This record gives sequence, C-alpha cells and structure tokens, in this order.
Amino acid sequence: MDLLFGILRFLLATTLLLLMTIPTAFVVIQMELKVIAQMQLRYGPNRVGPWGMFQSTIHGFKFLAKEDHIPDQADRATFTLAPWMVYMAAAMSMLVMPFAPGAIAADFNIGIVYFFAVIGLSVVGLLIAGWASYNKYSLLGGLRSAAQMVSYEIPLTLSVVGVVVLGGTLNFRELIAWQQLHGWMLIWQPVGLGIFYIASLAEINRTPFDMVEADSELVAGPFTEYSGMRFGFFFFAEYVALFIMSGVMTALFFGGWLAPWPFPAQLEGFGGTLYGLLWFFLKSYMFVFVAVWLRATLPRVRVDQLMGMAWKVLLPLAMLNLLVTAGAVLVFNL
Amino acid sequence: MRIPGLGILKGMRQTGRNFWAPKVTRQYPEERPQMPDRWRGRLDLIYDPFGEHKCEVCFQCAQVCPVEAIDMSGFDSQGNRIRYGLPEIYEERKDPNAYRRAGLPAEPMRNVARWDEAIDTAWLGGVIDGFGARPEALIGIFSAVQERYGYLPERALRLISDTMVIHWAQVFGAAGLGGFRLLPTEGHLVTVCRCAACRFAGGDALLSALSDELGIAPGETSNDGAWSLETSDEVAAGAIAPAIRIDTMIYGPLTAVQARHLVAERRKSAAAPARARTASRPS
Amino acid sequence: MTSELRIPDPLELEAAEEGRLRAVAGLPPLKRGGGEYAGFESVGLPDRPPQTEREREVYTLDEGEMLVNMGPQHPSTHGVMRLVIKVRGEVVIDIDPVLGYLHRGIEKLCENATYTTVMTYVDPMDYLSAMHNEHAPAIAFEKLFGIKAPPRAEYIRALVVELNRVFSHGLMMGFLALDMGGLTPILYSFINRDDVVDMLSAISGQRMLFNFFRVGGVNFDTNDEFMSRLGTWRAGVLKTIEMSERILTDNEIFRGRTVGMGVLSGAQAIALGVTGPSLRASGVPFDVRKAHPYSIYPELEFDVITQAGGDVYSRYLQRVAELKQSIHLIDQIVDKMPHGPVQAQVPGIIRPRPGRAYAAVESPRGLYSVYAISDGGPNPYRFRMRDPSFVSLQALPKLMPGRLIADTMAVMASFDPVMGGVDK
Amino acid sequence: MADVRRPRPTAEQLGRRRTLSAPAKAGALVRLLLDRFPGLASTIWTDDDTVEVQIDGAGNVALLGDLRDDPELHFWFLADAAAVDYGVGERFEVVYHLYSDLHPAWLRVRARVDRADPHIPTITGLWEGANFHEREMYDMMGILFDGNRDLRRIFMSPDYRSFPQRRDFLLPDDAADSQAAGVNPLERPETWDLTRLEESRAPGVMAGAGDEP
Amino acid sequence: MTESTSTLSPQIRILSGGHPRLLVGLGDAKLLTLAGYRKAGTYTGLERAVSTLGAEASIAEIAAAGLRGRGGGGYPTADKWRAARGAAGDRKVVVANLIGADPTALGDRALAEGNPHLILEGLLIAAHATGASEAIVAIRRDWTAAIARMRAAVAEAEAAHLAGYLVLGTDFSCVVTVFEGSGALVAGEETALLAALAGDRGMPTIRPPYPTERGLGGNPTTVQNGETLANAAWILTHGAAEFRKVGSSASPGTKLVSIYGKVKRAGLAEVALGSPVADVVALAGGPGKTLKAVFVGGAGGGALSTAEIETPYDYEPLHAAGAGLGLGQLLITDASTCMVSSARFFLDYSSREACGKAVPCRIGTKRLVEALDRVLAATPRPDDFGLLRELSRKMADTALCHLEARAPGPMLTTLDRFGDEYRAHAERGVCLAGACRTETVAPLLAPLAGVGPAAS
Repeated sequence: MDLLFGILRFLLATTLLLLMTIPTAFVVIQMELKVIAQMQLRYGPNRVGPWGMFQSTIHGFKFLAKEDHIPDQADRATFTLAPWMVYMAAAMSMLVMPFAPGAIAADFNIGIVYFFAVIGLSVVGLLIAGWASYNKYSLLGGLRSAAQMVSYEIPLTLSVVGVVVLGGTLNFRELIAWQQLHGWMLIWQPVGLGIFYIASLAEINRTPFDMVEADSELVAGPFTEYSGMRFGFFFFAEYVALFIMSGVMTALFFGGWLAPWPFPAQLEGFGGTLYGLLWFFLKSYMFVFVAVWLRATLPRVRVDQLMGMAWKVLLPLAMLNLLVTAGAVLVFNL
Repeated sequence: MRIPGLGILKGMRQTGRNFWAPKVTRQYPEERPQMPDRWRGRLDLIYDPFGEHKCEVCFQCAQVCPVEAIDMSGFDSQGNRIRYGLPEIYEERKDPNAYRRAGLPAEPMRNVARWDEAIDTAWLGGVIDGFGARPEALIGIFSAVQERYGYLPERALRLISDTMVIHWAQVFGAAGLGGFRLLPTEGHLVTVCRCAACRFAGGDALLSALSDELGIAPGETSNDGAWSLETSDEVAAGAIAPAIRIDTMIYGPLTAVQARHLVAERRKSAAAPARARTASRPS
Repeated sequence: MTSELRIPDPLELEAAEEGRLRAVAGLPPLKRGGGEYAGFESVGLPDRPPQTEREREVYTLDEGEMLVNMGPQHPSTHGVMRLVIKVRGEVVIDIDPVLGYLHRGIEKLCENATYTTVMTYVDPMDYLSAMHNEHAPAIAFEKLFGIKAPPRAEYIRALVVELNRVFSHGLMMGFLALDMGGLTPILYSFINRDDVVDMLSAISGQRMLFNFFRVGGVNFDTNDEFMSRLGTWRAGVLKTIEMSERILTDNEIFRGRTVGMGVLSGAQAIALGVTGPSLRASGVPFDVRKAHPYSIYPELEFDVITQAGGDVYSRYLQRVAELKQSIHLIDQIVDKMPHGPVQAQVPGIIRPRPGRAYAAVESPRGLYSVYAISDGGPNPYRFRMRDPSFVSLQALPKLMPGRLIADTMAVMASFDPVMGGVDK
Repeated sequence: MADVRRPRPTAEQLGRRRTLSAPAKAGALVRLLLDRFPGLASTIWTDDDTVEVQIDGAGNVALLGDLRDDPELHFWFLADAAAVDYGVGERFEVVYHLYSDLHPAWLRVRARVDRADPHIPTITGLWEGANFHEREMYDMMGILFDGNRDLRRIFMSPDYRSFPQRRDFLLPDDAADSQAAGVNPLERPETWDLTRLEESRAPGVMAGAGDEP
Repeated sequence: MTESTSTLSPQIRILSGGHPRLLVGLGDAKLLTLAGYRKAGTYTGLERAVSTLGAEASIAEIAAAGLRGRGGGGYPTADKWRAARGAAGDRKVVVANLIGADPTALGDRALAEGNPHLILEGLLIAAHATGASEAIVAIRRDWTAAIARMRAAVAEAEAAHLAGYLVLGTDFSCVVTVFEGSGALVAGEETALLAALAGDRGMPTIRPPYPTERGLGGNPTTVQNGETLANAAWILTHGAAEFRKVGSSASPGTKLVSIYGKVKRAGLAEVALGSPVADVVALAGGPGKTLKAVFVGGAGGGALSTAEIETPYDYEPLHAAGAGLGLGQLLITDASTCMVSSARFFLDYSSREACGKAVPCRIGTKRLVEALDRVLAATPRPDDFGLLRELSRKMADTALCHLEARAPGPMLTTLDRFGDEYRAHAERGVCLAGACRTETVAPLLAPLAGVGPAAS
C-alpha cells in the first residue's frame, strides 16, 4: 500500500517534471531573446503575443514543423539516440531539484551525488552526436565537449564538496535546513561559489565557454547536422540545463527556497510551498539573467585557454578551498 | 598590472546600462523610413490632369543622364514611333532577339527591318567622312541614309552616334524632328501634301479619296504590302496645290477624281519599279 | 604588452607531448614530412591531379592530419570564400584560401563600359567602402582626361570618403568581436553605420552603392539634409564608438585571444603586400594619404598612426585610432570647405587621349589603386584594380600554422577582408 | 549647352591640360635612373606623379631587385602588378608599380612579354605578396610565371579553359563588341554557340593550359 | 516680266506686278552661273563692301537703308551685325537661314533656286561686316535643287576668289559651307537652327545669351534669313537711298509674299512694304468667290477680316491687328471656309511641329486643339472658350520662342472676328460656312465623332 502510493507519487512527479521542462525552456529562451535584445539596444521579439512573449513558443512549434533530416552516411541509431540522451540528462537531474518544502520529486539522501552523476551524462550524448553526424565540425565539437565537460566536472564537484563538508549532508533539503540555521552558504563558501558558477557555466556550454557550438569556428558543433525536433531537443536541453544549474546554485549557496531577511524565512503548510516556490524561482531566474547578461557582453574564450583555466586556476583553487574548509571544520568542529 | 575581471565588469556595466537605455530599432511597418529627397530608388512618370503621360519622349532626360541609364520607347511629338536602348526593354521584351538571347524559340517579326536590317557600314562611314564628321552635317547624313534605306534604321543612328561622338540620345532627338521616317515603309509610298496651301485648296478631299481608293488610313500599309499612304509637309506645293507625291514624283494640281484615277492607273500597271531599299533588305 | 599573456605555440607542445606518449606506449615515433597525397575527395571535390607543388603540399596529409573545408557556406568567412585548412586535432598546419566564389569580372565589365559608367561597376567591389572604390577611378580618369575637379568637389569627396572609412572601421570592430563570439559590438557598430549611410544617401541618393563620384567632380553638392544629419551624427558618434570600445578594449577574454596572436612583422607585411591599417599596426608608417597625397589631404593636418605590436590586438587598436582620426579629419574638412561648383565641365562621352594613369587611394583596407589605359576610345582599354583585401589575404597562411581553428577567424577578421573586393 | 558635345572639346571645357614633361619633383628620380640604368634612357617616360621605364620581360627580376636594394632608389614596396594585353599579334605587358619613400613618384616598370609564348620570371622571390597578383594574371591573361610554385587559377574554376581578359576573348554577350561595330550584338545568334570561344583562343594558349602550367 | 518657271521648281510661280527687285530675272538660267550673274552687274556690292567701304561703313550703309529682318521678327539688321561685330571671340560665324520653316513660304526657296549668288553675296557681305571667318548656309533638306545650285555657286565663287580665302585679294577670308537642315517649323527659330547645326535636337534655347554673343560652338553667330541677305546685297549694290525709294518709312524695301488659298493664281510676288493688303491680294487675281478673311503670316500670324483689308502690309500695323508678317505667307479664304476648322488646322500644325522643349507649347497646343475639337464636335465644356483665351495668354507669357508665343494667333484672331461661327459650332453644331460637311478634320488624327451629322 505504502509502496503503491510511493510508485504513484513517483510517476506523478516525473510526469510533472517532464511536462515542466518545456515551459521552463520557453521562459529561459524568451529571457535570452529579450534581455540580449534590450542590451543591444533592440526591442527584441515583440510581434508574437503581448510584448512578443510567445516568440519562444513559436520557435518550439517551428522545430516541430521543420523537416527532420538525417545525413546519408550518419549512423542512424546513435544519431537519433543522442538528442534523447542529452535531453533526458537534463530532465532527470530535475528529479532532486528542491523547489519548495514538500515540492521535491525525489528526496534522496544522496541527492547531490545523483545530480552531478546525471548532469554529467549529457557529455555522452554530445559526444555521440558529434561522432554520429559524419561531419568534421561535429566531430571536433563532440571532442571539445568531452574534454571541456570532463575537465570541468572536477572543479565543479570539488567546489561543492566544501559545501557538503560544511553542511555534513548530501541531501538538498537538509542542506537548506542547515543554511536556515547558520545563514546562507555564500557567506561560508564565497570562493566555492565563484568556482561553482564559472564551472557550471562551462559545464552547460554557456558563453563565454560555449566551445561546443562555437558558431564562428565550428559551424554549430555537434548540432551541425541536426534539424527539426532533434535539434529542438538539444536546444531545449541547453536552456533547461541553464535553469537547473541556477536552481542548484540557489539551493547550494543561496538558501534554496528560503526568503532573505527581513521576510519570514519560511511559512507552514501549503502556503509555505508556494512561498518557497516564489523565492526559489526568483533566485534561480536571477542567475539565469546573469548568465544571459554575460552572454550579451563577453566574447568566447579559446579552447586551450578554457582548459588551462580549468586545470591551472580552478582546480588548485578548489583544492585549496576544500583544504581550508576541512581544516576549519576539524579545528572548530562545526 | 590590471586587476583581472575589471575589464569584464566594465563591459557588463556598459551592457547593463544599455539594458535600460532607449532603443534604436525602427519598427518598420509602423514607422516608415524617411526617404531623402535625392532618393534614386524609384522612378515614375508623372501624369497631367487629363490623365496623359507628361513624357513626350523628347529625350532631354536621356541626354543629361551621365550613365546612359534611360531607355525610351514611345511616340514623339511628331507621331514617330521612336525608341532607343536594349531591345529587351519595355515591349521589346517580345522581340525575337530577346527570345534568342534567352534561348527560347523565336518567330520572325513582322517588319524585320526594324531590327535586322544590315547596314552598309563602309558606305555610311564614307558618308560621314565626306562631311568631315561635322555635327552641322547631321541632317545631311540623315537624309543620305533615308535616301538609301527609305528610313533611318536604328543601327545607322547608333553608328552615326558612335562615329561622330554625339550622344545618341541627341541623334535620336535630332532624327525625331524634321519629318524623318524611323520605321520602314513598304511598297510604293503615296504622300499627300499637308501644307496650308494644299489644305485650303482641298487637300483633305485628296486624302480621303486616296485612302478610300487604297483602303488604308494615313500611316498604314496595304495588306499586300505594295502601297503605303502618308501625309507630309515636304511636298510644299505652292502653285500646284493640291498635290500628291508617289515615291518621288510630284503630281499636281489634282482634284480628288484625278488623284484616284492616277493611283488606280499605277496600281494596274503591275511592273512597278522596286525601290532601292527593298532590294537592299535581307529577305 | 605582447610579452604578457604570450601563449606558447601549441604545435610544438602537441608534437612533444605526442612523442612522449608514444615513447611511453613503446610505439615508434611519428614520421613527419612523409605522408601521401590525399586528393580532393577529402574536401568533397571531384579528384584531379594537383596543379602545382603548393597544391600538392597542401593536399598531402601526415598521420593524424585532416583537411577541413571552412566555407563557402561558413557563418564567418566575411562573404563567400573557402579556406582549406589542414589540421591536426584543432591545430592548424596549413591554410589554402580558395577564392572566386564572388568573381564577377568587374575589370572586364569596366573595359566594356564608358568612362562614366565605370563608376557604377566599381561600386559593388568592396561594398563596405564604395566611396573609395569610386575615388580611385575618378582620379585616374581625371589624370587621363587632363581635367581637375573643382576644389569644393575635392572637399566633398574627402568628406564622404572619410565618413565611409569611419563606418567601415566601426564594422571591423564589430566583426572581429563577432568572430570571437561577442554578439553585441556588431550591433553597436551598425547603429553608427546606419547613421552614416543615411547621411550618404541624403547626399548621394543611395544607401550602399552610392554612384556618387563623377569624372571631374561629384554628382551632387551637399544639401541641408546631409549637413543636419552630419551634425547630429557628429554629436553622438564618439559615444557609439565608446560603447564597443568599453566592451572590447580592456576585456580580459578579448585581450587573451588577440594579444600576441597573429604577429606580423613589418618586413613580413611589406613582403606580403599587406597595406593599410594592418601594415601600420606592424609599425610601418605607410599611408597613401601621406605617401602620395592625392585629394585635399596635403591641406589637412593629421599624422600617420602606427602600432608596435603587429598582432591582432594592435590591428584592432589601429582601426579604432584611425576611426577617431577620421572623425577629426571630417571636422577639419567641414571647417575648410570652400564654395563653388562641384563638377567640372565634361563632355557627354568622354574620350581621353591615349595614355596611362595610375591612381591609388587609402581605403579602409589599404592601398586601393587603379591602373587605366586609354586608347582614345569611349571606354578604357585596360582597367586594373588592385584591391587591398585581396593581397592581405596572403598573410593568413603565413600566420596561422601552429594556431588553433578558433583563431583563424579572429586573425582573418583582423585583416578585415571584404570578399566582394577580393573576388572582383 | 550644345557646344559641350562637340567632337573635339576646346581647352577651357577640358580645364587644365596635363604637360607630359617631367615635373620637378620627379626630376631627381629620372636623373638617378638614367645614372643607374643607362640602358633604360630611351624608355623613360614620366607624367606628373609617375615615372615609367620599359624593359624586356626576362630582365624583370634583376631590375626590380636593383630598384629594391639600391639604397638611393630603395623602392621597397610593390604597389601593384598587372598584365596588359595589346591584342593579337601584339605583346603582353606585365606592369609593376613601385613605391619608395625617398622619391615622390610612383615608379612604373613595364615588362614586355611575347604573346605567342607568354613566359616571364616570377618575382615572388623579391616580394612574396606578388604571388596572388601573378596567379590572377595567369588566370585572366594566361601569362606563365616561371618559378612560381603556386601558379594556378585563382578566380575561375580549375577546369576553366580560356583566359577571359585577353582582347581576343569573345563574350557571348553584347558587352564584348562595341556599338561602333554598327550592330547591336544582342541580335547576333551566332554569338551564342560557345564553339566560337574555342576558335577564338589565342595561338599562344595551348589547350588545357588551365591544368598544367 | 512674265510668269516663267524655267529653272524653278514647279511649286514656284512668279506673279507679275508689285515691285520686283530680288525677283528680277528670277528663273532665268543665266543667273545660275557666275558669269551670267556678273553680267547682271552684281558682286559689285561685295567688292564695294570689302574693297572700298570696309566693315563699319557697310554696316552704316545697311543702317541707313533701314533694312529689317525678313524672318518675321523685323529686328533691324544693322543692330544685329553691330552686336555680332562688337562681341568678343576669335571665331565668328554667319549662318544663312534657308530652312524654310513654313513650307508654304516660297520666297527663300525661289531665291536659293533661282539666284543663289545673290544670297551668297549677301552672306559674304554679312560675314565681312561682322568679322566672321566662317559662313554656313543651312538649306531645307528637301530643296534638292536649291542645295545643288548653292553648292555649285559656292564652288564657283571660291574659284573666282569671291569667297574662301583672301576674298578679292584683301585679307578678308570666309569659308562658306552648305549644309542640309531639317525642315521643321521650329527650325525657323535661330537658336533652334544653331542647336540643330551643333548636332543636337533642333530645339530653341533661352535668350539671352543671344546668338550674336554666344551661338554656334559658343562663338558669336549671326543668323540671317536668306531674303534679308539678298536685300543686303541689293542695298550695297544699289545704295541705301535707292533702297529707301520703296516701302514705308519705318520699314523700307520690299517683301516676298507667297499667296495661296482660294485664289485664281497662287504664287510668289514681291510687294513694297506698307502697301495695303488689298493690293497684295489683288496681285493673285483676288479670291474666286467673296473674300472672307486673309490669314497673314501662316501659323504664327492671324486673320484679317474684310473690314481690315486696307491694313498696310507692314510689321507694326499687322502686329497691332493681331497678325504678323511671318515669312510672307498670305492665305486667302472665301465664304466657303470654316474659320474654326481653319484655326484648328493651324493649331494642329503648330502642335505637330512643336519641338517638345517648352512645356506650355508642347502641352498647350495639344489642349487648344482638343478644345477646338470639342467645339467642332458640338460637345464643348462650359469653360472651353475661357480655356482657349487663358491658355493662349499663358503660352504667350511663358514662351521660349516667338513661334510658340504666336501659335494661338490664328485662333485668337478668328475668335475675335468670327466668334459667331465658334458659337454656332459649339452650341448648335452648325457650320455657318457650310464647309464642315465635307471636310474631315486634320489627317492622322481620329475623325471627330458627330462632325458630319451635326452639320445637318
């Protein structure tokens, strides 16, 4: 009985999340279009719907309407598989996303580990896509993505380890509870925050680290040969991942659903859920905005500079950060 | 040594400020762009309040166009059908040469001479040199050409323009005045004098009689192509008004009956001497 | 400045690393210099024997090398051109530019056009500096025909030409950033460009291919619309340039990618025939406006700006500096502009005496020159145009080996080629 | 005015006539050239900003090398290299324009090339950048530059068979023959079969020269 | 003298009577050769001008004779020559205008065919007087006989050192060339003639600058009617006093008049200026039926009613009457002529011959013809008569050449004198002359709807 209820709840939650990814992608894409346009002294899309707010939706349906083209010499099986892998990696990682009290799909006790395990899967999809397309640009893009993500996994994870050591848990909910007691993690882990943000941008191929689909170098990287909804999945996955990374950063460093002072940090009952959702989305989309802002401003770094940064700057920093944190924990036995 | 990240922040400050700045996009369909007064994007001919083109094909615009961009086609103030420019302009698109150029099957035109009459360039060059290529002699050269071909072929005008270094909009303009023919006439040419003397001595009666006899209106050619009828001032029959001219002979004074009789006689005599230009025209 | 952030040449690093790994794995070291002829299928062309040693060299692949076709349908080849890039991994070994995708035979067209009609044909050559394209033939034909444009016409010419230079350099800033993934500066540059082309269309009647110059003068005199637009533009132009500059000049990422990248020494640049800002960025003070003063430039006060570095960043700085210099030149011209006619009296069909004339102008991309021969006929017997970006393109194969694919576009954009001019 | 279009425009309409005598500023250069290369004395011509010498094609490398390396001449910059075709039975000319900051005049070197057998040494040894110029000249005129490692088509496609900028190259279009021929070329159907192109190729150009230089 | 058309084209019939001066012996084959011409005692005028008088004195002689341009303008010839002589310029040109703007004016043609040497002499005198080194004879291109004879005459004269270089051994040189000119009405305008000679479309230009300051090739140019030149030669031959014997004081001398229309003998006559029009009409034997109106000056002139038949045939009086001397055309109409269709004919002629340069002329004449057509078709617009007068006034105000200014002349004069015919046509569709029944209105245009039936 209890098991059955759990299964039902799991199915419900997964479907809800899957359904949620699409509007999330739409919102983030719309933000990207609109914000970059504003920063470039343009109006941006303003024809479709009020203030053009349905532009990204139209994009989505446009993908559906487009011809689905597969190159002759492409490896059909892997070629069709790749978009799903990338997309599912993003969607599955939302399972542990702590939206609000009582609004967590799967409240694992190893949620953080699960998250980084799943989000890393997308690299496989990109690699497959690059290889399957039978296109030199795609191949280069796939290789780039492999190198880039693999190397950025390490500082990313290491920067989080500090948080985990401090919070003493791998569960998002407990971590947020810890932050409610001791204040937000960005006070304790500023360096970790910096490393995490840079590494996360690289992890999800955002400017200035969008090596994978560097449109002025490799035409579109692994996505060159893709069209129609297959490309649409890559497209959505990218933006969903952006939102997820912002969400995780919120959960890890900015107190998740907790409201900042002077508001009451948290409410009880169903109202508390909505209250938490409000603050969570507020914070997350703030970081999405910052990412878009960066994209509007910065040129792209070169691939060797990217690597050099990962291995020569971020990794030692993360190590140092972890060392200091662990030492502090030992000394002050927090 | 600059602090790393400062430049990035500088840039982000700029973009962040522009986020709120007024936008420069032109909302096209709503905001029409302000075209400058000298806008050369579109040309149009203006109409007068009576709904007629004000353009009288006087070629003055073509004469001042520095890049010879203006092609013209129409009836000038003399009623001459005149044009110049590439044959695929305007209705000459249906010209067989344009077809040939496009690789399409082309059927022969009705008056072939209009495009395909071969010009004796050596002879014409000789004529021009005889006048020393002086622009004063333009009319003389025209009349020599008309003497030989019965009209002014376009190629001859082009050649004249090129050899004498006269902008050939001018050449056409000059040819438009003074009663030159810019289209060939076929067969025998019956010219009814239109001058005041003849007119008041009853020239119009002659005209109506002849057009009735030949069954064609002035400016037309009979179906068998043997007779053309035209009116002109050149006969200038002062004392012998009213008069007509058949090919080169002037007859007058005539009454309508006499004129009709005369032409009828000429038509009966089948052995009509062919004119020079019909011989020189490629069949 | 170039010493700091100087990145080591990845080619050696990569070769050394590869050798070390093979040694560890007990494999024989890679043999270099060998390799076999790969042929043209590797770039998707019907195969044929190589025409020249150079071609054989390009299409001969060592182990671990491959040929990548960049273009003709590549997002950032500045028009339609094709770069056959020989890469090992991402490291460029060799580059072979393949031109002619935009070839229109403009020289031949001009040789069959009258002297007045030539102006319309040269316009679309270097479509970002159409005014310069018209300037050189105008000067050459005036030399041939032995006439002189009235002073006011010369001033108007200089004015429009400098305006053209301003927006061309502005666009170069934007395109350079765009080829590095920076989206915004190009749009800021286009704000500036729109103002200028509106201005130029106010004076010439066309927005892009102006057809403004005439043999012996210019088509129109200035009008109120032009002058008022000029005033408003002058008030705001520096601010617009500033916006792009703030984003790029100090940006660490931008500097990291451009400083020390594609270093072209002065001697090398001269040997390769690189001219214009790219040459001056290598420290060679060669500016046609000073070397062979042609229009009213002797009467204007300006110095030849040069940079020390010779790298992409110096070329960028050079463009920015010359842009501001042009704005000052425009101020001087507007101050000094005399009154009078703008067109000398010229016959309808120009037939110069038989003769030869050579005229060079300083276009935004360098020395743009025209060599015209007249046989006394109504159209030029020979009409030769030397386009700067065509020659500058030769520097690319010299600079790129050892760099990465990512930098190919940056270095190419730093020379600011326009394919319309390259392919004639 | 009507008089503007007279055949021979008068002096005031034409404005200033150019004098073909050597202007003062180029005089020093002319003297220097006469001093260095007495052989060229007969061919030196000058107008107000150009000094011109004519040489035989074979001697171009030596002369240009001297011009570049002589400290007093010091023509270090190759501004332009172009080819001119003087028609069938005539000659080709490869025209180099040089610049020196010591002399206020362009130096134009016209090198004659035999049209029947168009060969001339390359100058890529002096200026590497001459390569594209020479490739273009080969592509458009079919002039063969001995010693150029990279002499192939640059604008036209590699399998192209003719040399478009030769004077005897017949366009299948009206642009080729001027209206002075008295005909409107659009009306000449025979200009449409491209066999005319094959016939019209100059004797000097071997078939398929586009393939093996 | 008798009516002889021996050497002249059949179109030209010399009428007896009047005061024949230039017409003396015209049509006589002797006059065509230089010898015969010298025997008639001429080229003495040229000798006198060149050898004895000199330029200034000969101009003074012309001024004393009070010769005025016979081209219709009536501008004093001496003033014109003085202006040309005074004008700056190393190369001056004299042009003899034998274009024959109106083909019905046969005076020039008769002179050119019958007595080319006379015109040539006058041309050389004018060239010498104005200091011109170049003379051009522009002849209507379809006067082939005239062209041939003029060329022959020039050749003879040059052979005899009467033209060309070093005329009569003096240092006066004048090269004479003969060119065909296009016979268009507008070519009678001197600027249009010069434009045509410059290889341009024969269209008049704005004056000033007058041709005497800046004409052919930008050089001072004197354009003179052939008849004027002949008169000049006559003056220098016979002297100014002799010349003044005939003609009015304001404008002495004679005028060649070509009379046609409803007359017994159409032809060419020479009458003294100032003699009544009635006498001139009488020369042609008068009208067959009752005289109705006399159109003086052709398309640029106007109509005189029988009441004004006594008007002196002279510049000013005719001008005052709304007509003009023109090239000496005199059209006589009788009761069977419809004034409206006549006016329409002249206007249509003007609009056909319009060069197309001046908009008022180009469009205005068209509109006038259309208005008249409406009148003839009895379907006038309410304001048509207003339109006629308004347009005519505008054309006169904005005219570029005198032809344009005077184009509405016949219409206006007939409108004043025969308004009732207009009204009858417009209102009742009835032709008072009863002529429109048979006439189709001018050829090459669509026949007017309702003209025939409307007359019943």
